[in-house]
Amino acid sequence: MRIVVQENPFDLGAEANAFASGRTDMGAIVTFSGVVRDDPAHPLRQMVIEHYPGMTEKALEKIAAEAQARWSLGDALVIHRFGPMQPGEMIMMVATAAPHRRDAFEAAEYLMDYLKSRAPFWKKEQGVEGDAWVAAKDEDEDALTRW
Amino acid sequence: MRIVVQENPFDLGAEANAFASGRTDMGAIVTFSGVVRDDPAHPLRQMVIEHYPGMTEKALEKIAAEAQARWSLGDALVIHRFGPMQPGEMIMMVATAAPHRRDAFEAAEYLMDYLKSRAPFWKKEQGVEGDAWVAAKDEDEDALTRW
Amino acid sequence: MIDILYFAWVRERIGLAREQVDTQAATVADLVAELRAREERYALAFSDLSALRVAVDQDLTDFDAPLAGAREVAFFPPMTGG
Amino acid sequence: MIDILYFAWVRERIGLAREQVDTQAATVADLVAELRAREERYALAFSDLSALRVAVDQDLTDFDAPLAGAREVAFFPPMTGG
Repeated sequence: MRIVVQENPFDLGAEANAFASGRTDMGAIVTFSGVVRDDPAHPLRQMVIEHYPGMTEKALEKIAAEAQARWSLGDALVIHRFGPMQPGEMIMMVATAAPHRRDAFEAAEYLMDYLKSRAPFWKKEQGVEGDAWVAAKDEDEDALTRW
Repeated sequence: MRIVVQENPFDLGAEANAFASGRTDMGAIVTFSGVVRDDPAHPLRQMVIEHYPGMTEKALEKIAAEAQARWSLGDALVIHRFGPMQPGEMIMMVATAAPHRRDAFEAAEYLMDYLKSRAPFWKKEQGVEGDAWVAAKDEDEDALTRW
Repeated sequence: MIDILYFAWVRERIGLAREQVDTQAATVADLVAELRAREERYALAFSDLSALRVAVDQDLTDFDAPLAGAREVAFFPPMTGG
Repeated sequence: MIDILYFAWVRERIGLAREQVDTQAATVADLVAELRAREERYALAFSDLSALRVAVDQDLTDFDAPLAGAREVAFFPPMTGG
């Protein structure tokens, strides 16, 4: 299990390959990556992510440990950036390895659902029309009820 | 949408990066990769995948088109190998890009569920104890009922 | 003339990957009955249809599917991709 | 003495990322009442607790959580990671 909180960009491909390589006991590898999205109707200059150093790592480790306890996971990876990033840049990724695909998929969705609402990150969108903190969505909170 | 059926290995990282790059309208990228699994209790020499040239591409295209019709997908990718491969080698991958994570996850699971039972591939395991065609699992057929 | 293709253990049991047959069979099931009557290895391969799948012109279908106009019929076990 | 941390718009509204306060507050809610009484910007930041989340010593908790032994309390809006 590897948890990384960093300001610098990461390379999805290199991370996915490193995560997947050298395993002969895990038949299924799932990755999710989140990308800064631009909205042509409200052009985005950049997104800035604030976080709570110390608590962030602790919260992510707890979420990943819970996923490992609930599913047959061989391994899990979480990388999450903070600081400024441009549209099209990767914000974060998770990866899961499991003997079977259902476990790998469910654990990745679980990691994403919890990371979204329980890890202390806050997104601010800086657009040409001004800055605004991204509001949490009810559907993200509701997503936790299925686990 | 890109569908590839090939004998040669592919590079998960390079494919994931190529798939994810240059998008500013898709917030969520999901990849799944399937790996040849070894079982220490019944050591595997190699896996050989047979397929039905022509129908394979047609079936995969139909499955991917159906996924694009059912979810808000920006793009989808399916790569599936045939021929001999060793434990630890990648058999196949799918990738989905969507504005939101739930669509990307569900479409990737849908692609996998259908690809598993509706695309004409057959796995043969060649072990130290002999060769055996992998039997289809009831749970893989049952997985289709949720869509 | 119809091309008949066999895959996986069906191919191994029959000992052929592909053959052409001259048939008037109206449905897949009729074609299977003709093949079964040919030789022991066909009878063996087609002994349990619930263990087989069939595609006509590269589309999955059922054993009661009509063969009118069909050029290619394939028999194989349930698929195991992914 | 307790370290109090503010994040996102709570930090912007209060104009501070972190401060130390000398408090005898028994619970988070008591601490919030003390802060609210200080200045308009605190009253404003804490006007709607349903829009806020709180962590005590880096664990998410509720506003009725006790503060006995706590070293660090953080206030912030609902999280928006991922």
